[in-house]
Amino acid sequence: MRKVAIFVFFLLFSSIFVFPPDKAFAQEETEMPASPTKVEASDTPNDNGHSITVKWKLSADDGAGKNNVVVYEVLRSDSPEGEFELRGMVPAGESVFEDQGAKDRQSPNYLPSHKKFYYTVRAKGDGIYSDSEVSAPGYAYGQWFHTGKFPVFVAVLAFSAFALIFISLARKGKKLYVRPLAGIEAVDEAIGRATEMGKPILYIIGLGSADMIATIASFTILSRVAKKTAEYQTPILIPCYDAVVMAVAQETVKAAYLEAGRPDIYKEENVFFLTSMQFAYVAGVNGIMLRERPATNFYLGKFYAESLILAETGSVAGSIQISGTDEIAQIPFFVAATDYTLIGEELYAASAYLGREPVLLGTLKGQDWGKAVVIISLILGAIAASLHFQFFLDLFRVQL
Amino acid sequence: MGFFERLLKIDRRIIFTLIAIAIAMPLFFDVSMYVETTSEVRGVFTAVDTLSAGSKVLISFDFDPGSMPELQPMAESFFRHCFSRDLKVIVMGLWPQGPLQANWALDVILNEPDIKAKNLQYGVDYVNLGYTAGNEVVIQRMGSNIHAAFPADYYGTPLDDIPLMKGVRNFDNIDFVYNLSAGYPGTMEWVQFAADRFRATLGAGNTAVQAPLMYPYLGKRQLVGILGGMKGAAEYEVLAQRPARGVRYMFSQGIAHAVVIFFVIVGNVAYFATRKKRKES
Amino acid sequence: MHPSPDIGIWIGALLTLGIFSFLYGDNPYYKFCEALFVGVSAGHWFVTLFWTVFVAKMIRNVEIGLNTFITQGFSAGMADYVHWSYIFGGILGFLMLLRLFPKIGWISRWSLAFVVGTTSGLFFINYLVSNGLRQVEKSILSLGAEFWFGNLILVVGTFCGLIYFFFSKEHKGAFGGLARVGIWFLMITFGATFGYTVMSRMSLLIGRMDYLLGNWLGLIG
Amino acid sequence: MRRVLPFTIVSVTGFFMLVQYFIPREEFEWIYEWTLDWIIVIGCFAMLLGLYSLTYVSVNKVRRKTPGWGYNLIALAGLFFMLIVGFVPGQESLVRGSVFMHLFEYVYVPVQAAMFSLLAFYIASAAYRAFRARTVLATILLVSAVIIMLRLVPLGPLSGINQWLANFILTVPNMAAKRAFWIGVGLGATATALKIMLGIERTYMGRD
Repeated sequence: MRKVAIFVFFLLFSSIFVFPPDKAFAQEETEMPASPTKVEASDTPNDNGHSITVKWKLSADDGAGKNNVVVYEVLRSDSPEGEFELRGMVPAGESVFEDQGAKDRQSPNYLPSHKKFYYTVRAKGDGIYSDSEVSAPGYAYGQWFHTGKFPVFVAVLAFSAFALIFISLARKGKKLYVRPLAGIEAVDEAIGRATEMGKPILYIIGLGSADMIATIASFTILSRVAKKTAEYQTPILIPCYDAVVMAVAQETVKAAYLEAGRPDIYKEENVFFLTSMQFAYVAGVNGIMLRERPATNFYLGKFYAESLILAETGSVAGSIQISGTDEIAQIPFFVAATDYTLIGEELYAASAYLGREPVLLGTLKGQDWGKAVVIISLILGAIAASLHFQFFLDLFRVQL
Repeated sequence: MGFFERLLKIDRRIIFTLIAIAIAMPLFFDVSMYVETTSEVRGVFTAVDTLSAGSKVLISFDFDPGSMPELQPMAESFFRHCFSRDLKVIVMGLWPQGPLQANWALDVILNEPDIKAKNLQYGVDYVNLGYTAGNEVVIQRMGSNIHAAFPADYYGTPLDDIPLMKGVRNFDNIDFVYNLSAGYPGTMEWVQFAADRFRATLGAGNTAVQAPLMYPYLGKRQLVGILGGMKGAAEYEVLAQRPARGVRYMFSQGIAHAVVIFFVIVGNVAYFATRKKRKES
Repeated sequence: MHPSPDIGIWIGALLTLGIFSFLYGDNPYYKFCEALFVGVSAGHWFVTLFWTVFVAKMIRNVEIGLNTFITQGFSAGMADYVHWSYIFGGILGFLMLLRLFPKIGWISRWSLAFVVGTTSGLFFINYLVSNGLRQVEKSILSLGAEFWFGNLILVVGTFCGLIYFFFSKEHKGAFGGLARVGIWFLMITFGATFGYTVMSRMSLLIGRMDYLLGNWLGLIG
Repeated sequence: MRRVLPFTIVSVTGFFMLVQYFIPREEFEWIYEWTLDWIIVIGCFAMLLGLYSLTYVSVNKVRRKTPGWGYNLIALAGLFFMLIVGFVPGQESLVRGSVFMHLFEYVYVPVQAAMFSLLAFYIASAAYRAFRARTVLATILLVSAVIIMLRLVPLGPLSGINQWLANFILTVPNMAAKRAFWIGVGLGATATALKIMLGIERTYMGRD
């Protein structure tokens, strides 16, 4: 009984707000648009717990009847009788509004999660409006799993499963076939040429940082090349663009010389930091090429606009050049000006092919199976799309 | 040695001099070449042309001085177009030198007679938010709250004291986003976060090298249009009926490209003519 | 011919000519400009990174965290971990510097591990989603639609391209044929990129010529 | 301690960043933003490392008077002048009009632009010397490049056909091959990232 009394009192009380005296009586009963109904406030799914979604049934006068609803205003308050604050507007015809709050405690728009909020929706014409009842309390909370990202979850599991299966197969000694790569077969021959001519080898790891995938693939190939130069006692020059890459290169080469049983002829100053400016670096490398005249140049890793100058100057100096990058904008110059080019994924495969380690071969096979799945879904997708099977297409739809 | 052998053995410096002349000579002639406009450039132009006065436009300078000859004419013609249509311009940069280059472009446009007459106020008609490190994370944070991503503008004044930024909380309050990009972070990140995730209307201007990479993003609510290299800049100027540096450079580009194609043909003819001899030796 | 009065433009022009002299051959004028550029650029990068990242990100956040400690006492300070936690970034960064001292250089591996670990986790998702899933989503095209011819070539091109990048099967017979078609498609793309790049490089040179002939010597425009 | 801890850090941070993608909760979002900011801060210290190595190499060369030491001196002078002008006036050095910015505008910008425009000369010489129709593949690359380049050359009636052809190349075969390339690179990069997280790929850490 007490609840009803409060409710009635509230209705009277809020009506004063809703119908300010001077306007209330002048406005006829008929002009006022019908108020929206069934207002519900619930947590916005798949979010960090600072946003509440408000839904309601359109006012009877929206698109029909008096049809004088222009906009819906959503108001929020901490308690049913409390003071309502405008949170946002939505044009007529729409019945959903997301009350987005900030997660930062200091920000003025902070919306704490797990706190109960009450909403009312105001159907508004020009100057006249009517409010819905106050909704049941709703509160925001963070979800533990983003359902929109399910396709990615499946892809991650499938991809990791492929890789792990093939790695364990490789570890059990199963013979895994990888097709020969033209660029890689030329590595030994190119190093041999440098030894005959008694000239150094120039190895450029590219402009990428130590954690970039192309740079890491380049490290693996460098370790194999350095082992070869240790055996043939040919000097190897590695001017570096990034301090961390320099440090890692020094250790890779030192370890390779150790493995080849020639730690004595390893010279730390051959792996040096030149500059971290793209074009100062390329000018410096050009100077080295023209002065030292290396017999073989390796450009393996992340390259940008300077790739053409390196390849062009290298060909002027008459060296054999083996290049490889995953930067698609630079591959045309490497294809045009160098002798062998590892295109995109071939650079990653080269580390597996060269290393011949079972584990690297295993991941490469896992990748190939991933590609096989992509190829199959490409064909099925084309068929499904032509016959309009929407279900199949949604499998790949990812909500960010 | 036959004519073709000598042709193959041409000293590189002769080629360099030829190219230098091919580029420099056309700059002396004031020829306004016919530049055919493509649909991808019209996409960006109409997106800006249909905005009502006072709507807010965000332009992000994500390139360094090395790409200025291609992207600075785009920036200048974009500013001229926005100010002539009384749009509010918000400038930012995901590359450190971006905001500085924006100021150079603003100096050029704000001193043009018809724009100068409007005596636009900093902080009311245009604002420069400066650079923040963080690449695509900055765009992500702007999606929820621009004031968190850019606490202060290029000159250090807090965003809350800037009138223009008052009503701007995230991409819902921005009518058009334009990104001038020369690499990473650039248009790909703006498509992934601003367009895909926060539904912003996005147009882009790219260097000629990057432009073909962005074609797959045209349409499908990702990119309304794209300007590629100097040709894109010239097309935008022609659409705005204000030919400027873009068009003047296009004549020089035309000659330079003709010379390069000529080199390709001559190089191959000489190569094939001498192939038989090389096989014998 | 009215050369520009601005000393800055003169310096820029003389340095530009110095770099262009490299085309003639490696010479002292070029080496001077290269050396000056190496020093100035390294200095510029370090100062810019210092102010825009080190101070703006770490020092400012730690400062805010500290004064919550001072003004609102210990418990409020701890609650404001959002800000003072940036000190960990600084500590990891400092550890990176220990690489300079051979004896305790191995500690720097912790910060390298942090960087490489975080980026590899990010790369795993970013590449799988934007390069893998998103591209597959866009490659599924209907062959019944009105521009079916374009779609057919698109699907065939992507299909053969993927076959080329297949490593577990020798490129022989029918499989080799498909791979050959794939590399043809790739060569068309590389040709298009080469063509586009010529345009962008020429624009750079035009920009420099405009600077030398226009801004510096005032001969044109 | 030397080898086990770094690789555990790599696996832990790697798997955390992988898992946080699927968990929208607030705590994970905070940690995601912190880790990215910390990496940028670490980048600054790595830059300091590079600067130290550059100074160390240059000072040695100047002291030992190796040939060309004069240029190293100029590089050092340029570096320290920029550091002094960059730090002394505090943060204002980054705002336009300061000596630091003048050096940027009149030394850094022109030289970098000049360096980039060297590429135009090199591309012309590559077009003449390296751009041969030796094989079928090289011919396809050459023909496709020339069609795209012809878009800029005013050919009168011919340019209409060339424009259509170039647009076709750009929107169909170019996109098809790029998708194959991106999917290939995408899977390759994901595999390498997995190898790093599982501790299979260790070369970047080097061996002690």
